[in-house]
Amino acid sequence: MSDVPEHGAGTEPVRILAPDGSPVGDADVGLSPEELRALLRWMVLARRLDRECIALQRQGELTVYPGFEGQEAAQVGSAFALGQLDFVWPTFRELAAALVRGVDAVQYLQYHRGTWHGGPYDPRATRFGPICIPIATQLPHAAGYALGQRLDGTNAVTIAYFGDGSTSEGDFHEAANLAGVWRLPMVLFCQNNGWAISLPSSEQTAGEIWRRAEGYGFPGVRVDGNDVLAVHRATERALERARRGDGPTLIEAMTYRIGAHSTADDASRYRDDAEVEHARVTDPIMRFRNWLLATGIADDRFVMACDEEAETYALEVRAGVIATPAPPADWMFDWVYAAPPSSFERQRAEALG
Amino acid sequence: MSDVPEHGAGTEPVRILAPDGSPVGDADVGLSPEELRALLRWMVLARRLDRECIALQRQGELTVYPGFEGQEAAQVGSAFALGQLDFVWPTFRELAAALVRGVDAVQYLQYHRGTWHGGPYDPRATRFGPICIPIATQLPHAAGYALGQRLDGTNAVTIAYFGDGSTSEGDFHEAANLAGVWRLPMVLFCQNNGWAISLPSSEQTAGEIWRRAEGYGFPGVRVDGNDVLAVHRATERALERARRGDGPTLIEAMTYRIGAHSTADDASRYRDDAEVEHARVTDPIMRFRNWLLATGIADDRFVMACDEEAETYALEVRAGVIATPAPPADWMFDWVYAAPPSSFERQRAEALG
Amino acid sequence: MSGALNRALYDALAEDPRVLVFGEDVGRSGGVFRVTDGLQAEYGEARVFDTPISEAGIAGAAVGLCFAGWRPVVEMQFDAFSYPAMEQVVDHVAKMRMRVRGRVDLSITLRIPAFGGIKGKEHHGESPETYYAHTAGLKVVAPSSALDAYRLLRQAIADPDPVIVLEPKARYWSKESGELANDGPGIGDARVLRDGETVTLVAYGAMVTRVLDAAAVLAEEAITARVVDLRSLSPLDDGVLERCARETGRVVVVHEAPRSVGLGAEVAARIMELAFDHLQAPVARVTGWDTPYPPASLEPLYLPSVERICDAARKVVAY
Amino acid sequence: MSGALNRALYDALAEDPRVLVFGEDVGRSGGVFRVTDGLQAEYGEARVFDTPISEAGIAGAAVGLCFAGWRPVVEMQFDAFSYPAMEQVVDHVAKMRMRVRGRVDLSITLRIPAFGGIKGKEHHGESPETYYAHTAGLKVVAPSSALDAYRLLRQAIADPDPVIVLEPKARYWSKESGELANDGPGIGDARVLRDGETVTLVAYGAMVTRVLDAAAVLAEEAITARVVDLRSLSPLDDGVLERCARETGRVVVVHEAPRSVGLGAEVAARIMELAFDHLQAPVARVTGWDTPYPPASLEPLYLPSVERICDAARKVVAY
Ligand SMILES: Cc1ncc(C[n+]2csc(CCOP(=O)(O)OP(=O)(O)O)c2C)c(N)n1
Ligand SMILES: Cc1ncc(C[n+]2csc(CCOP(=O)(O)OP(=O)(O)O)c2C)c(N)n1
Ligand SMILES: [Mg+2]
Ligand SMILES: [Mg+2]
Repeated sequence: MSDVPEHGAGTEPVRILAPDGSPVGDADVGLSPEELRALLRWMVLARRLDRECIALQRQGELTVYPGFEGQEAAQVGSAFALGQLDFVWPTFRELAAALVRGVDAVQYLQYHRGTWHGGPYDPRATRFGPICIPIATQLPHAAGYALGQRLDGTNAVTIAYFGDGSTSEGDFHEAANLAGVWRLPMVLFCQNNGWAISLPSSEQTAGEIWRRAEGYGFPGVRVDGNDVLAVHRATERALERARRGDGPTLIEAMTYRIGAHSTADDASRYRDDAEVEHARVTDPIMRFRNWLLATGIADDRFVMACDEEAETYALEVRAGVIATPAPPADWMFDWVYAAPPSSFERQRAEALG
Repeated sequence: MSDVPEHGAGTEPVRILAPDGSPVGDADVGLSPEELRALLRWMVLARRLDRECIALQRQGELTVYPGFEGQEAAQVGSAFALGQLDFVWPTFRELAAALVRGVDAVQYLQYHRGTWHGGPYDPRATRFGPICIPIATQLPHAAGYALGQRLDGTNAVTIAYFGDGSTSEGDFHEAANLAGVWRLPMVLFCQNNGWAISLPSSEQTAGEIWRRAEGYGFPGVRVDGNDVLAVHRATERALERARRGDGPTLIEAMTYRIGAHSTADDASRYRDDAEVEHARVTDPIMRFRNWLLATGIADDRFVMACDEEAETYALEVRAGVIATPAPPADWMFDWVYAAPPSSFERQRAEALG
Repeated sequence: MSGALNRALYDALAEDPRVLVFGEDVGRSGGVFRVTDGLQAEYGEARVFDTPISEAGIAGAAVGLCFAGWRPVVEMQFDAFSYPAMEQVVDHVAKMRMRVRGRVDLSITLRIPAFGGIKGKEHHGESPETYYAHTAGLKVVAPSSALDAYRLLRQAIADPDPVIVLEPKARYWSKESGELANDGPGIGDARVLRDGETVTLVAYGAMVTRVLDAAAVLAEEAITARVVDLRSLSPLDDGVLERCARETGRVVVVHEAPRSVGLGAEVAARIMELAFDHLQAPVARVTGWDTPYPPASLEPLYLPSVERICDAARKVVAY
Repeated sequence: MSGALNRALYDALAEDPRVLVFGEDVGRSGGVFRVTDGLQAEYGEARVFDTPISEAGIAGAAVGLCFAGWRPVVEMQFDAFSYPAMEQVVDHVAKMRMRVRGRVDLSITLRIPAFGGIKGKEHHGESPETYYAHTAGLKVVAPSSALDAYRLLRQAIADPDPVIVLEPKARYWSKESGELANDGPGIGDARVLRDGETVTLVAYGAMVTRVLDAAAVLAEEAITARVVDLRSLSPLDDGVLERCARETGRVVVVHEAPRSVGLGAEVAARIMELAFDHLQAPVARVTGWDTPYPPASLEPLYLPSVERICDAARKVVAY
């Protein structure tokens, strides 16, 4: 394991930009000015959409919605590093990553509207897997997919997202071990947002998540998940490593869940507001915007244009969501079997009259 | 983690006696001459019994039997270190550890005779849990038991045995994580015998098993599992650490499965005889006997007495096993429920006529 | 019902110092359905505690705790999230007592918010009772009212055998009054909630309310429906099933789970065994379809409706 | 039967380059029941490979492989060792196709050596069919003969939907001759193996032989028993069940699994629905008891015996 990505001493995550946006590491991550601006644009769009979704939920247009405010850099920085053919296996909180992958937000939000299950968009066309609720179960899917890609001789990489809480599940472990022993072209991307519903990560595990990798025989790295440049570079290195045939990397992106677990959750029951206020200081968007402005890569006009675009976009998505009709009743039966048994067809007739 | 047990560089396991029995480390592990001789005696007894069991199986007196030849030091060295109140959660291959704990071999072998399931002896009285077949599932039991012991304010420690193959199961991971985050008084004792049925450990995982511990926030150590002194010392340190309230330790004892996976398995299908021959060189009994004789702690007479005792013992157990009757038919119903429902009792009547 | 369950846990913790309550988010936050609200504050972190997200691990830990003489009450956060623990439940929780020949009681209570009807997301509306009721060594109950929730949970905790408590999510916020008490019908006992002579409607969990509604509709058509709340899914109450089948000669069984190999099949098969000569019509099953639980907007089509229940009853009566 | 299954895998691997075979000890060693013997040597380590001991992981990997366009054929080493994969099977294998609205076929074959009768140790004699047959989205088959094992496995692999193949361990070493062919009855089709007019005996897996033996005994008493081999446990063959129930008016269903909420309950309930007016007696169930699978020496008492089957048939006939 000669090419273990660098990482800070002890628990210090790798960082390129300090919370105030001043560079503390090599900020040249190989992105063009356009691409750097695109990172900001995606983060702004994603945050605005996230807030719109919470509003939509409050207005009864969505069912329970899990916000991701605070995690924009982790999702956008990593998803932006992916190649066209790379494939994402998300949890239920990766809407920002989905947008970067080109998943249509209105289609995605059918899931939160309760009009379809976790795969309303086309996962194969978008190369973004179905929304996955049972914790950590997407990780074995990712391992299998990565194996399948390698068997086909592609050099596409598979990335699986998961939370800090997910690392306690057996499926995380089994998938990580398969990834290691089969040297799969795979990135295990953990968003450690400090919480799993009401459990702080300190009570989730006594270890550091990035350190788990060594036990599976591949490198791990802890990165500042609110530093979009650091996240992007770590992901890109992991992708390169995988493409070279050197196997998986575990990335632990240290971020923070600013909001409650979901719109159904009241975080004040279990955590201090002070902690949240403190976390706002490390806000990923502010940090990156400051740097872009300071370096001159973006100007105020660009920043404003982003905000405006985000506004329009959010309203468009809102309209689309509200217009999403209930699915036809037949769909409950249409997609269960590719080759439906005749008894199943009789039941369909009974149900649909 | 200041008191991480020492371990060799890279993959070199901690060792006290070289394969020829010459000391390469501090051989004073705090055992009296009687105790040191007892270690040899248990190993000799266990091996002789193991061979008797294989014979009994060939003669149709036992069903499938999983031998443990080659693993005597790992089991005896660790079990011998336990205190009276410590509790063992075994797999299906820890007959040697069971003997050391005082489990009656004839009772234990009811399991392999097919006259009862994995708990024919009294697990609470012997402080030796039921034989466990579903791989790694005993580890969460051990974690729960350790928690219960701590809640009761005892300073008893819980030890769980498992194989290299077991470390790929989700249950291993979930239990290890619980042990770490709850700082449980627990020892996770892995016998890495090189194989899981036909899968060599190199294809089971790309990592080193002892290194997994760090990811759970507790120390791991790799020890020469054929060196009974090294095993004993590592176990004792782990027990002390647990008793101090400092939490779990993962011990990886490097040993070798000399025989096939079980009497139903033909190892020649998947492994070279040469490998087995090579492994015999590191035989745990020969090694320790050489050292005992060289240091004068034991003499030839003692060695002979052990062999003779083992012979008598094996024949006694054989007689006991053969005399074990089939259980009464009622037992199929007697132990299912403590408070059996009336419909269940009606079924019993139907079954027993 | 959430309050009654909370009260049951509160009282069980008070009465028996060996009772422990644990699971995901049950401690500080008080559970996603508030069932464990305030328990940690009252009984401390040693007896009421949060666990990592490790369903198999915590079900397995419960087994170990039984060996150490504790009485674990474990929450699985949602129906579908009990499946990761299936190996522990089927291979150990259910079989351990037999394995060790009764030397250890597996006094585990596994609470699972179950069934649908709350327009939940995928994996939040499952009816897992078949898996558990088929597994020998377990007992399975499903209350339909606050009073029953209280006493069944108390009885489950007191029971020396492992009991799966399927709590109908759709009833958590039901407003019900009345004293909570620990006596009355036990595990294994069904209850007749409404008398009637023409047909027996059998249900459990949230479907009980729906069946009562159906009985009210049928009453207007001069069909007097007897309503049986099973309460206990394993063991089933053969006595009540036999008596009602004999007396009414017509039975409709209702559940949310898919029909095939659902609990309704067992009820139908037993009734045939116990009361064949008295049956005037085949036992009818009104159930969820043999499909995965659908998205929220199709939920009404999936769940047995009052209309579907009434139709089935009418058909059975007209048979 | 082991040879026929081996042949089926061999032929499927030859015919479709997207077929993969994997599981614990299926590669180099050829499987604990020799079902995968020689496949790795023939098709290479890329297509036939050993996995770590990770049932959930490999069931989940199969799901991912389907997204990449492969057809995984996965072995679970024994019945009880399929339970660790239950979450993946119930939450994903069964539901994924619906979730993604048919854009991906879950063309997974899950082979499980199942049922008892080999004097195995604990956890080696389980009958898990209820768990799978109740799970919407899966198909479940259980062959009883070498020929059927060959064709059902071939059909399972070719099927675009996930199919659980429960292979009766007790029949692995059966000596049977005859051509193996891929045509004939498919998934969903039951077969009448012996004609008879007095009573229908329904079974599957290893119990089919036993039921045929029972039919031979009954024949000497002038009871002509028709024998139905279900073959497909989900979907069930309603047509054959209905016809046989109507024609013989008396039915005994036999399985090894515990009785409560066993497949026999579903068969009984359906027959009541499909042929109520023709039934001369309640459908009888001869099954394993509602206990964990017992130790080897009590196995004969647990498994339905020819005697128990005959007794049930006689009672049904005399009803
Ligand atoms: C198997 C399973 N158990 C429990 C849950 C309930 N649950 C939903 S989200 C969640 C917390 C997840 O925490 P983490 O992995 O850190 O992700 P985050 O919510 O922080 O994004 C839990 C316990 C579930 N979805 N699946
Ligand atoms: C959950 C589960 N899966 C598969 C098996 C079948 N099996 C029995 S022993 C074994 C290998 C175990 O290997 P290891 O943990 O290294 O222990 P060893 O046999 O070497 O002592 C397997 C796969 C099982 N018993 N349980
Ligand atoms: Mg989290
Ligand atoms: Mg091993």
